Amino acid sequence: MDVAPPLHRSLGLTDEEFDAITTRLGREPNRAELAMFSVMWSEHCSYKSSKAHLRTLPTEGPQVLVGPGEDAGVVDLGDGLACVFKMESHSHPSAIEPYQGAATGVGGIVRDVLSMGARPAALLDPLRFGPLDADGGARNRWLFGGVVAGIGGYGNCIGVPTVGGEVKFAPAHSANPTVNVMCLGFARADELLRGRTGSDGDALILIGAGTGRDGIGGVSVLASATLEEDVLASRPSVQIGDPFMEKLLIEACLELRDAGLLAGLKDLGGAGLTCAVSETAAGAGLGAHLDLGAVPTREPGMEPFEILISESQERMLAVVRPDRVPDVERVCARWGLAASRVGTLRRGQGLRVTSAGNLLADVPPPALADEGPEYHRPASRPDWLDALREDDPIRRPPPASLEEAFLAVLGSPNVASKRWAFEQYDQLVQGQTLVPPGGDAAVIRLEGTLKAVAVASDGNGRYGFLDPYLGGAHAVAEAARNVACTGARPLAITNCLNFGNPERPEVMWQFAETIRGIGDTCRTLGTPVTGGNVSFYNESGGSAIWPTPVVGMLGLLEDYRLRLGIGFPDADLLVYLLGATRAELGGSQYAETVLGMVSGPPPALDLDAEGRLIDLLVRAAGADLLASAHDCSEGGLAIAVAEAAIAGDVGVRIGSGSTGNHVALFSESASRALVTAWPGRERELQRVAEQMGVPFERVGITGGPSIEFEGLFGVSVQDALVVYEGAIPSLMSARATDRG
Amino acid sequence: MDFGVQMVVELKEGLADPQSRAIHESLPTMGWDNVDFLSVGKYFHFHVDAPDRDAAVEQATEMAERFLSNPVIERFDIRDVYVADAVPLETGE
Amino acid sequence: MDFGVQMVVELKEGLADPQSRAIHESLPTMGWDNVDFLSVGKYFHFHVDAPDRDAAVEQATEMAERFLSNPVIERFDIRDVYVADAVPLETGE
Amino acid sequence: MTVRVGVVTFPGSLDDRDALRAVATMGAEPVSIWHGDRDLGGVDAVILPGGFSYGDHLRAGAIARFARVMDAVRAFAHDGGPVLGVCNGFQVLCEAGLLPGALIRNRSLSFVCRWVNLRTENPSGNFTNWPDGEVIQIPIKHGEGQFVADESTLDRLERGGQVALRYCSPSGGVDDGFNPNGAARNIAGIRNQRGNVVGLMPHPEHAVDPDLGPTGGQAVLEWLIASAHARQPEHAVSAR
Ligand SMILES: Nc1ncnc2c1ncn2[C@@H]1O[C@H](COP(=O)(O)OP(=O)(O)O)[C@@H](O)[C@H]1O
Ligand SMILES: [Mg+2]
Repeated sequence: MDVAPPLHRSLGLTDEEFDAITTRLGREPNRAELAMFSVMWSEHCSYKSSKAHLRTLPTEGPQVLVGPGEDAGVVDLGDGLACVFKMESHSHPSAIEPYQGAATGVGGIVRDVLSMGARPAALLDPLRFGPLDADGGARNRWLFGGVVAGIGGYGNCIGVPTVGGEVKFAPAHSANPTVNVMCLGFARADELLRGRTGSDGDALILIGAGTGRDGIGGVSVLASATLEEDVLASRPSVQIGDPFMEKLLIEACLELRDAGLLAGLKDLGGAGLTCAVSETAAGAGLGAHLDLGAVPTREPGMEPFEILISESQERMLAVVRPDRVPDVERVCARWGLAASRVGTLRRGQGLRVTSAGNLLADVPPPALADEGPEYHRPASRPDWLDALREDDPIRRPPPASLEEAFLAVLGSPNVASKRWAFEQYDQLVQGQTLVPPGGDAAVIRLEGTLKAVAVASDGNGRYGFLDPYLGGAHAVAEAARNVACTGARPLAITNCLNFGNPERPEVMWQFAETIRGIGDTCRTLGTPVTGGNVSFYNESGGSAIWPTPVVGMLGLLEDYRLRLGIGFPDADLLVYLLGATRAELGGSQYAETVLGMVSGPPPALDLDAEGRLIDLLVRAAGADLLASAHDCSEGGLAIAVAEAAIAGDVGVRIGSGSTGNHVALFSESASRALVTAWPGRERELQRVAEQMGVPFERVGITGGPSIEFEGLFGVSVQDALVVYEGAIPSLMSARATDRG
Repeated sequence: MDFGVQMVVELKEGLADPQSRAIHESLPTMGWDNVDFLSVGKYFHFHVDAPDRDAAVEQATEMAERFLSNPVIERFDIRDVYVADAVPLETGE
Repeated sequence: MDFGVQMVVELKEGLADPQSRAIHESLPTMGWDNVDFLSVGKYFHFHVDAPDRDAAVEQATEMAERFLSNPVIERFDIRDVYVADAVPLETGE
Repeated sequence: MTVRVGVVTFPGSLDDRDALRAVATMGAEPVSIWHGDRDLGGVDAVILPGGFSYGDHLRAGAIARFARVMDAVRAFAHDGGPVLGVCNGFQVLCEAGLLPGALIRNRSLSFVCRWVNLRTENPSGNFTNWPDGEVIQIPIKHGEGQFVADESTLDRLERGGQVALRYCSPSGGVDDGFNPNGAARNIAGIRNQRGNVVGLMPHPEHAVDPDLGPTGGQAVLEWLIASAHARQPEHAVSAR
């Protein structure tokens, strides 16, 4: 026996998986083959614990051009235009080297979008950290500061604007921050590329950076082992990003696309060449020959298995008709990029890897790419949940001072302005950002048309913790609502599911429930899932992060001139609250900030009501009835009112009618939006709302220097601004400078 | 007593080093085609008030490990520790 | 012959140096309140193929003046020039 | 005759396409120029755009200034041709010695992207088509935008009316509270003595389209285009 069982185990393969490989090959795998299987059958690449659940998600709709399975999903924007988008996690490397971890996360997601043949057009960065001020705050500040700098450092340098994201803080994320990045890009539908294409004889050309030892074992070690004290042992798994090289790759690949030189394009991410080549061959229904001697290496003396699974950044694999190879080389040379013919697609054989003429591996591509294991892991509802949900903050007495409670919630890091982060990002490059970060959703114009897309990311950790089904459902609903508040029609989602160790039944239950919530909501709202990413093992010492589904929603505006902002644009506009407010404080920001509780049942979600609200927003915006719209979510009506006043620098007077107490102010009932109507269009708005069955209430009128809740309290817009804008900068000013 | 410390922090061997590569690769266009290796790092120079030389080295090492470098990707090297009281700050040029 | 060169580039005295200041100022929060001076610069290490030591120094100086430093804001200091053929690349640690 | 404005693309240039688009918006003909070109293709004005040329490794602009096209840019500038360097382009002009001073890391040590108020300066009125004392809005986005020079150079810039833009309050007051990067004397942009070479940290190409925000960049591009226009043969003759 040339491979002893301990080797496969130390590579993260179980005995059963090893046996399955042996059966599939009809012999035991050799060393190189074992390395290939270990990365391709890792959780990260094979989705072995999650795919049974992911399969239940709705993925189809007339707007979906490419669903899950390719490098990124693609949605039809009409008029022959398409949007490619995808979200991914880079939490594990970011926990030990925040700058480079986040930076290389951006690099990876951008290449996913590029590999579909689209020009990357915008980035979003949903982030979760531990609290900035509590014990351990110094490390959390170091992580937050480093991650933001890394996202900016990479995104700013490749000329892709960062237009949105989230930053939320919770103790459950102290040991394990969550760093997700989302990219979207545009292409004409007829110029889209597929990774999984190619014909017999096509050349495989490796473009970009040299292959080094970095990221060896990164996939199987980093993504399937829990972060423990011994983080230093995982050193080589953090990589150094080279955004300059990435920019050249973007331009070169788009030039190759425009010149019609590509039969296919694939990014090299997790599992490196092994993944790119096996997926390309399997997708084309062919075999392939891969010559490791032709791969430019960064260091001398690399072993074959290292070249096979290296995750060196900034590389792409192009599938090219043999007669086009010289043209491809010429374009790459012009951009100063290496282009090496490393292999060929071949009919009727496996993936045959050679080096200096020796056959090192011979594996059927589908065995690597498609036939990974699938687990139905046990799931069970955690027993601690009931007690937690029983303890409903609604039963607590009102706060001593509503004004103080209001200012505390407004200045809580979850609610407060994230300007500290997004000012470190280039939001404007490419010249299409109609609505930059700070609104409900970013709006990006499609150059040369009246169309624009709106995009938002959402996910409420407390809700997911207290009720994972609702956590998933609310993530979709809130993202859709955010998009609709710009006037855009929600089209489809991508997502990133961040969880603890799936081998623990309670984590698996959280995961399954979350997926159920996402699926139900996507079905009702007609927004299919086009792709995403699962990040497990976000836990240390047996304590996991909160179940953290993050949803990236894409919407379409047919005429960007009718887009809405969140700010009150003027005085003397009537303010309406659309949707019904219930007595729901469970899991609210108010309960966390003012009462110090994360408990109770999260707000209910009536999916049909949500759908009606979204339809109303889109219709009212399209008919130019609305002057502004802002969704009501974290912090409730009080915070929505404050944010709209601050954003517009216009005060507001909210009548005492239905906002007379803390519940009305801070309830986080779903499916609500705060809107203003253009003068003279109020009746029409009311008529449409009635007709569409959306409850509404006139709650106030804009104008004056302050935010007045009649009969309760008033705060000047300026004072509110100082609290809202000042919170995070003041916490971060205590930050020790990032290392060096 | 004041001890001067000079320290160099560089990326670990084996990691991609885009900065050094970009600078190295641009040299030939400026007429320097005879440079066969180039690496850029950070240089720290500081003065520590410590009871003795050993204490100064110990603190410098701790500062490097905990703050001035990230051992996940970088290595450091203390190049010099000297009695600073007598030496002017500009050791350069 | 291959000559190794080690060079330090720092901001000129008198120029505000935000990076050095920020690092210096955050040291007390980490418990090091006995550092009374700190400056960060860039460290270059490269190998030049030159006929002799003088030629190596001359080229290194030219590289520093024209490219590796910006004389408007920076000063450089060649710390070491050595015969590199015999010395391994890892001078660190 | 329409003015042809060349925009140089270095490896790592990012706002080159935005500059080309802005030139077209302003009614001139945009012409793309490659860093490896030996000549400027007969353009009437040149923009060195924003971005991270060569990754901004070593120092922003340090490698780009050695690009082949820079010989032609230098000759064009010496000949009086209008040259506008934006952000990274400004950094390249300083590194190339076409403008004095240097741009170092922001005082905050962080990249900053925001709209700022800028006061235009042309105290002597010597620099045709550049307004004096107007407050305009243009966004900045840079990590190394802190303009520095020694005191005598700064004094010389002031005396020669070579400060083109300063960060200011909404009403035009120059004080440190409105200085986003620590720049000496709130300087956001300067010109050479002759006034034909201008370097700015703010991005005028991102402030010409009313859909995207204020249009303070139009004044800058109008200066560039008008300067180019005045040099075209028929005008040059009549100007003499
Ligand atoms: N890390 C970030 N990067 C970019 N933009 C961010 C980031 N965090 C928050 N934002 C922006 O700040 C605004 C408010 O964020 P958030 O409170 O999460 O919005 P909402 O509650 O409407 O989902 C949004 O426009 C969002 O895109
Ligand atoms: Mg919102």
